[in-house]
Amino acid sequence: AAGCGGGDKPIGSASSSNPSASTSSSGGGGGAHKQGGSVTIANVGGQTWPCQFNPFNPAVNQESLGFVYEPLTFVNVLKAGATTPMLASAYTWSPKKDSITFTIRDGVKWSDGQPFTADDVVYTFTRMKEQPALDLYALWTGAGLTSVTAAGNKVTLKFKAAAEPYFFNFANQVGIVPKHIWSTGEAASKPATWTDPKPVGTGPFTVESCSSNNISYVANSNYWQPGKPYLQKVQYPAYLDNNPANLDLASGKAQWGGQYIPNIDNFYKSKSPQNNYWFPPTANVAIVPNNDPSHPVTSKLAVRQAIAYALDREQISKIGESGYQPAANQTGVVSPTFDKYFDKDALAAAGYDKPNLDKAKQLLQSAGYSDSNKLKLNIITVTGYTDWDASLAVIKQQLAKVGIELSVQDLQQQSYNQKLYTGDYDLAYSSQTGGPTPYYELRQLLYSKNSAPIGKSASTNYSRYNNPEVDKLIDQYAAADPDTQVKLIKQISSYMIKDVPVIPTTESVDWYQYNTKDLDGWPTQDNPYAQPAPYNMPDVGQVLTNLYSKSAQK
Amino acid sequence: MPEQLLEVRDLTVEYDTGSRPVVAVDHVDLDVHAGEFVGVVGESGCGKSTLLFAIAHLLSSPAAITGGSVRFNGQNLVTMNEKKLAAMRWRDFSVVMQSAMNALNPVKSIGAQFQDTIMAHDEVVDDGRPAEVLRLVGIDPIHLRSYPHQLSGGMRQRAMIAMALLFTPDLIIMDEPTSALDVVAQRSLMVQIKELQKKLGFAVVFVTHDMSLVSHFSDKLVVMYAGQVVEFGDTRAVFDHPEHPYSAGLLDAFPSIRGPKVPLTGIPGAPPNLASPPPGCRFQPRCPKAFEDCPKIEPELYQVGAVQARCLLHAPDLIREAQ
Amino acid sequence: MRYLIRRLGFFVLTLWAAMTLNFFIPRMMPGSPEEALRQRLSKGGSVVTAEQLRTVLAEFGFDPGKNLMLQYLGYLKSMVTGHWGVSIGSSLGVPVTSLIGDALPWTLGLVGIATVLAFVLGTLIGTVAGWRRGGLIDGIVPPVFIVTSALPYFWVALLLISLFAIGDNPVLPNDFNYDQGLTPAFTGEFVWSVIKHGILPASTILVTAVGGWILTMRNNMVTTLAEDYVRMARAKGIPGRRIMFGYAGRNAFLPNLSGFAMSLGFVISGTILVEYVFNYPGLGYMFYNATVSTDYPLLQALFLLVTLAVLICVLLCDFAVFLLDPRARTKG
Amino acid sequence: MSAVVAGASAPVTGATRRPRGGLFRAILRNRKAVVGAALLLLFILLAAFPGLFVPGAHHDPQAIGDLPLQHPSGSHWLGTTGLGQDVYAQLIYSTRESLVIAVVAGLGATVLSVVIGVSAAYLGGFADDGLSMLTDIFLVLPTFPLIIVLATYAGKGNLTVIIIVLILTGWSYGARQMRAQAMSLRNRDFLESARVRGERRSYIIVVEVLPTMISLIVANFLGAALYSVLTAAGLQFLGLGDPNSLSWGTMLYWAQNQGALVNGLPAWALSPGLAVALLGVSFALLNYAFDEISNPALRPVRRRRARTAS
Amino acid sequence: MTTVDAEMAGGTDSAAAPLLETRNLTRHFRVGRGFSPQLLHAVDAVNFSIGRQEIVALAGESGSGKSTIARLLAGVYKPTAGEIFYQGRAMSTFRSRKDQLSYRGDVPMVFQDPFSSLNPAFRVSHGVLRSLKLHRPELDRQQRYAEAERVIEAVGLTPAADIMNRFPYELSGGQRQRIGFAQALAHNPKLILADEPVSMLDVSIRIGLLNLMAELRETQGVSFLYITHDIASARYVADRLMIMYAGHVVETGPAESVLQNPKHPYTDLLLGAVPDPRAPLSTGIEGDTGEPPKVIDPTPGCRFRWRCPLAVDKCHSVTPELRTLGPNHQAACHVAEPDIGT
Ligand SMILES: Nc1ncnc2c1ncn2[C@@H]1O[C@H](COP(=O)(O)OP(=O)(O)OP(=O)(O)O)[C@@H](O)[C@H]1O
Ligand SMILES: Nc1ncnc2c1ncn2[C@@H]1O[C@H](COP(=O)(O)OP(=O)(O)OP(=O)(O)O)[C@@H](O)[C@H]1O
Ligand SMILES: [Mg+2]
Ligand SMILES: [Mg+2]
Repeated sequence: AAGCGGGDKPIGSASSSNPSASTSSSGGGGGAHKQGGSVTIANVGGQTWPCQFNPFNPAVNQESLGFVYEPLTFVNVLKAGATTPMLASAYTWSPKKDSITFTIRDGVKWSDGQPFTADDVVYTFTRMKEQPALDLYALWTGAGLTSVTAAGNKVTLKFKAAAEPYFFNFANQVGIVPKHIWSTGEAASKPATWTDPKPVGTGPFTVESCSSNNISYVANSNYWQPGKPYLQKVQYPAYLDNNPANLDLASGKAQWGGQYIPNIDNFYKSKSPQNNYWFPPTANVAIVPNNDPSHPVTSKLAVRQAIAYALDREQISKIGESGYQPAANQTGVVSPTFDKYFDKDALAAAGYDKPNLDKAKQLLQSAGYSDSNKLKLNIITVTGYTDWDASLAVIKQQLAKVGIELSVQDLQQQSYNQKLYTGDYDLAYSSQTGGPTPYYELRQLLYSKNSAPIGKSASTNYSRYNNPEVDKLIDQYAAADPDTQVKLIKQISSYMIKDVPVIPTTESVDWYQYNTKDLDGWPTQDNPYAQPAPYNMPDVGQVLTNLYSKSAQK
Repeated sequence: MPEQLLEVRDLTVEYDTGSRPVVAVDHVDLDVHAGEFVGVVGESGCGKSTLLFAIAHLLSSPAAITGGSVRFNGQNLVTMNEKKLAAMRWRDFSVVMQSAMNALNPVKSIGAQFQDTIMAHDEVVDDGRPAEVLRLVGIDPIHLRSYPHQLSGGMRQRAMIAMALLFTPDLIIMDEPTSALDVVAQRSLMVQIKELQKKLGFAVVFVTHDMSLVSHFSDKLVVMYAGQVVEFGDTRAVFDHPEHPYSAGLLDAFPSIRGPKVPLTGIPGAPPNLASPPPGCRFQPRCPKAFEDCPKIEPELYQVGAVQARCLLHAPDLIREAQ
Repeated sequence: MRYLIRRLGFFVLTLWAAMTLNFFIPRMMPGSPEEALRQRLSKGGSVVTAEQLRTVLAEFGFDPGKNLMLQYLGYLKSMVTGHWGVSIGSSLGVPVTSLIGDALPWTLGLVGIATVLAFVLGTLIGTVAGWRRGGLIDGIVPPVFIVTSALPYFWVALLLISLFAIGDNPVLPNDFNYDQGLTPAFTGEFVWSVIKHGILPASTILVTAVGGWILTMRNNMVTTLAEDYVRMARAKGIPGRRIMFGYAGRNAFLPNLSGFAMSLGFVISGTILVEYVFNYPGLGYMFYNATVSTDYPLLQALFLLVTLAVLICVLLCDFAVFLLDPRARTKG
Repeated sequence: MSAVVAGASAPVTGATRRPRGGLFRAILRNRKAVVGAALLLLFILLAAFPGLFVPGAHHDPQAIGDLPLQHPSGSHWLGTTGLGQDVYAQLIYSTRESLVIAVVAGLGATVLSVVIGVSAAYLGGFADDGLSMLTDIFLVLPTFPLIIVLATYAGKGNLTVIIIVLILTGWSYGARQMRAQAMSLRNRDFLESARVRGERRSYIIVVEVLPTMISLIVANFLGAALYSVLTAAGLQFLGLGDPNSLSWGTMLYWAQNQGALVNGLPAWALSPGLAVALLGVSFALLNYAFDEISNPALRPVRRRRARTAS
Repeated sequence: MTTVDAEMAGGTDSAAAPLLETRNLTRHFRVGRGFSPQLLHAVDAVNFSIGRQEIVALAGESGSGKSTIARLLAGVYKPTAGEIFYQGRAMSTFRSRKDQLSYRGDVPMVFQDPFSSLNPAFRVSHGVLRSLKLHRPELDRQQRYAEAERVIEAVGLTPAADIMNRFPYELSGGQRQRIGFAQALAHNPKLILADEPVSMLDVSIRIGLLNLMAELRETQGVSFLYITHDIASARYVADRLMIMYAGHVVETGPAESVLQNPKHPYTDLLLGAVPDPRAPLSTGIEGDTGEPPKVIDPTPGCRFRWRCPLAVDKCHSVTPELRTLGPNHQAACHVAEPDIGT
């Protein structure tokens, strides 16, 4: 696996003041491009556009964050959290990492021409305190934010405790909104429900028109990055279903896709040499066993181990996911994206690097199962996730070989969630959202505070794994220095091997297709400057400022 | 001799039943002169209604005329096209159906049904004509605005007859117009028809299976059996001297309210299945006078005095050993 | 008159009962709006807790903690007053009225026209087939349409797509209501685009729905033609066409009309699949979406709308029969 | 329906019409009925013995193969799925579930229609009003959304749930017809006659009334079965069934989700739908044929010229 | 119920009582719905009796209540008022299944409409066989079949074995009517309520059935209530004739006496309307419209008064009662003269 690691700076290191510096190698031509051209995005939203752009509305912020609203700092998940300054040209952590000071960029203007100031930043964060509904990432409640203050062009966020893990949220995922708009009218009185139909932001684009079928963005002429964006228009049609979106991508009608396309080489790639795809992995798809003692079978270590040993993850990847999602490994560290944290040797030492059916059978025997007393297990999954269904069909076959009878229960999203969250299952097929380092996913999976008693809704630790030692390691991470952080993650992942709390099967990827006929500057495996799928926010903004039209260069 | 109005020759009608066709009217001949009242009797299912519909060319599948002609005022109705027929219908001959309940369109008022007819013929008729004919049959013209279901059975029958009189046709074909009525009502309706006929001079072909009913009203009588005409002649003549054993049987079978009370006997057996009639004479299996030739030879209509009868007993060229 | 009052009473009572069901059934579904929303979000890379979402939803007017009976009363009130609230599903915060307002014209335009067209066409063809019983049309039409009436909606849709919309030179578009590049306006280009996009879905509905009407109408027609009054009309010399439509057709049509109203619920249901396959942004698709995202306000409004539409249609058809059939008028 | 077949060998007697033989003969003589019955028989055979129709290599239709998304070929008559499963084998093995849904749901809905419809007619008064209203409500409720809700509520789209849902949503139309018919029977003289004869009320309802409605009941069953086939397929196509089960709707769901059509595999995308359609057609044909048999007026006729050579 | 009735119900000498007797038998129907219910007086205060081995013919205008009387006697309708006595016992006291069953066995009914009185789902033998099973439990299956065949043959349906196995739709109206008749014959009845049992028969077959009725009376002592429009046939078989008009019995007496010497103007009208090929046309009724009177919420007075040529003032205010005007001959008319010499 190439293209990762290298000279990228992890979170916390001093940052460059030139936003385009880290991407200067991108886009082939290097440096500036002429403006012109447009891109059409094909990404199934499964709904028609409501034409709302409120960045605090979790249902619609995908259409505004990155396009219109920008964060303080961009954090690149694909480069282990490398940062790119955006509205903050720099930031510094206090030594104890419980306070951070952003330097607000000069010369930025809102798309309505008003100047952007530190006041806007403070306003944005303060509103989140006053209106809890705006505080999507629970910064004031969960992360321990205590104050936001401005001094000149500096804005300081103070926390109760070390808060580095939340940097990704508050610096990267919160879009800054203009105080002069948001402090009047409905935006002020009901900021959470305000529709924000004509959003004013600092981002590269503004909304030109919106209908239920299509959002059309135009370049923001006031954009603070000189010469950018190169593209003058973005079309974002509302696709309701995969097939039409896929067809449009294959035909080149849409150039930027975030789609799962079955048989993609044949259906998409072969249609044109300019059709490309890249699926960078960011998190795990896993069999989540219920570790709670109330589930006597799956809380048995030997059973979990047997499953882990029995799986041929390469096959699952190849057949179930058509090879698009790479095989995962039992450490829970996504490779190659986070290879830096990946302890390959530990994996091999435990024998999890390849399937081991004998070991699996032996474990099952030790747990008291045999041909006459077969281990029968139920796994829940979500109706409509056909690749999961396919993977499970493969897994079912694999487990059958060691004498485990797996029956797959496809549930409607709602029922699935309910069962998963409340722990009403034996096995669940599930995936989590990653973060800029494996820490984020591992914390979600293993931290006992993210769990809940059976019957209560757990936030992310659905397996109900509870190990004080792991909790301690996770707690240490926030205040640790980068090298220690790497060590901590390796330590945490060793428990994945030891306790097998969850059993990763494949790595979930960003579905990403791009067409280079007229457009270039795409994120690629060699230049992973942002998560490439258009549904990633605010990464979409990074891509949009790097894309340029080849025909416009002539 | 009054002029010949209707001349039916060799008329044959078949019902297509999928397997063997049912010959419901079998080579029937019939003559009607202007102003004449011809009664057609015969037991149920012998093809009376079918004959009427064939004459008026109103059959629809699965029935079809498979032979013969119907000459009305010299024109053959069988080969005439729908358009010409439509023009003649009702103006030259009209039909009163078996049950008035079903023959009147339930969703149109009586008046509207009159108007329909008038419009279909772009005949210049008086606006008052519907009211006039209704009055003729003894119905208050306010019923022009009524719907069929608002009238009693007798009134509906009368309304039908009024409708048939609309253009004063030459011939009115009536299919058991009184079968739904009780005797008193039936009687008064018959008397009315007879009076109108006298007044307006149209001819009537009147179907019933009630022998006694026609006895008082009809001039000529046609007795049908199993799709065939078995006896034809002046009503009085037939009643006085039935020449066909079936007619005789019929006349013997009903009691009278006057005169001496005599024990009566019916005709044993049941009418034949028209899809596979018995060989030879169709009445032969039930006939008290049958002899050995009867199952062998199909009788024709033979002239016997004033009447015609389809019985081998009257066949001129047959040596009748039976006698 | 009493008949009409009875009908109206029935209307109100049924509507109320259906509305009550409409309220409770969605609430018996597992999951909740906040979980639905949370699921959607994970794709975009944010981790938002369920509690946080509850706060957000409360802001949008959905309070799951409220007593169910109070919710019900509030619901009845809001349904009657037309304050249908805002979506709490995938279109979080959008007023339900505007969501429906956007989708309704398309559904009415496509599904409505296609359904009515199917009914009218079917009735006409059925009339002719029944009239010319045993003729060429009657020989071909019923068997063919027995087959088409048994075809699954979505399969016909797929077939049409594979015939006309897939391949190197698709003849017709297979999705959406108009080209995404266009802005709705009354221009030739836009109208043409709308028509082009409507052809396949409309044909789907037409092909599958018309058969049933043809067959029932034909059978009604045949039965009616056997009635004496039709023969009577012929005897009166009334021209064939007038008998066909004015006598037989009209009377055969009456039961069909009631049947149309009664089956409207089924028709609307079927169109969900059509809209789903063709990505047609109408009410059907919205219904599906609202269901999977537990969007109570939207679901309730849609349920109400459909129930009301069917009920009103039944009522109208009843009145039509009432007007057309004097027997019905005196019956009650 | 196997009785239909048994009747095929019954001797066709002449003049005297033996009613049972008559019904079979009527079915045999009706081309629609013959085609419908033959189709249904074929499906019954497929459902009962799928193994007979599938080459040995594909006896596990769910077996994952190495060659996904193959075009039809000698070894895979209808190609393979995205998981390399044999489409033809899946198609054949799916018959059972689809047929079971059709028959069981059809029967269930019919029973419910009869019970509710006939009780409404017989009980009269308030019971009638209540039951009629219930029927109307179910008739008026938008079916498909209701099904989606119910299927979602039931949690998992397994067979039982789908069948229950289909029964719940499919009975109302029939119940209305049943009620109307039972109402019209209520004052028929033959029921009075049975009472005058001295029969008990229960006997009259069960033995005298229900058999007279048999043609409506059969027609209803066929209609309900058709509805069930189509609706179940629609549900499964939307993913509301159990994607791991073998049924035509599920096959379509997979085909749709794995882009069978857009990948140029129409055999995979269309054949299950065709199977649904054919099963539906067989029910529809039988239904219309049944109409024709019970109402001779509807039978097709030949048009004859007014004058044929005689 | 009056005390007298109670005594009667308690059981008088059943041999002395007529086979069947009605007292003040009345049946009203509610017509019109909702807030304006109206009463249709189908049968009003009718008294008559049927003796053993007697054939009583009941004739009258369509809608005059003939079928209603038959249905009342058969227990299809419950009387609005009045009582029916069977062999001296009041019918309302037949509560037990045994009583009910024995009455039903003794008094079967032939329904007027043969098209609706046979269950289309069963072979035509169904009714006959069920009757036998219910009322002659001593027979085994084979005997029942034999017996059924016998009665079906008795009504002139041959070959019985074939006819029995047909379905109603395979029979003509006349054949069905005879099946209905056969059903009534099946179980040795005492009184057959025959509601127009021959209306759809051809004259030739009709006479056969009439002869059968006469024979049954002679050989098995069966009584009949013979409802008909066909006065001539009534004369042919009946001992006694009853004429109904608008829910009232207007005349009753020995058949011959009523026919030869009608007392009531309606009887007169009726007889005059009967077509008879052997008699000349009678006159005098041409002006009659033949419309039946309305019996919905009637006012007192003779119900024939509007059509009556002899009506006097009294007819408009007083409902006439049956008066004896000749031997066994009664009529309900204010104007009618008694027989001279009585
Ligand atoms: N649609 C049909 N298919 C086959 N046979 C038929 C059909 N309609 C009538 N028939 C047969 O044609 C014959 C004549 O019937 P038609 O109606 O003319 O008799 P009818 O003399 O008018 O009897 P009725 O006195 O009962 O009215 C009958 O034997 C009948 O069975
Ligand atoms: N169930 C009923 N409900 C309401 N009215 C009825 C009912 N049965 C009979 N009638 C009415 O009672 C009156 C007498 O009817 P009934 O049937 O006894 O007459 P009928 O003398 O038998 O006539 P027909 O000679 O036509 O058979 C009629 O006006 C009829 O409409
Ligand atoms: Mg006739
Ligand atoms: Mg009667």
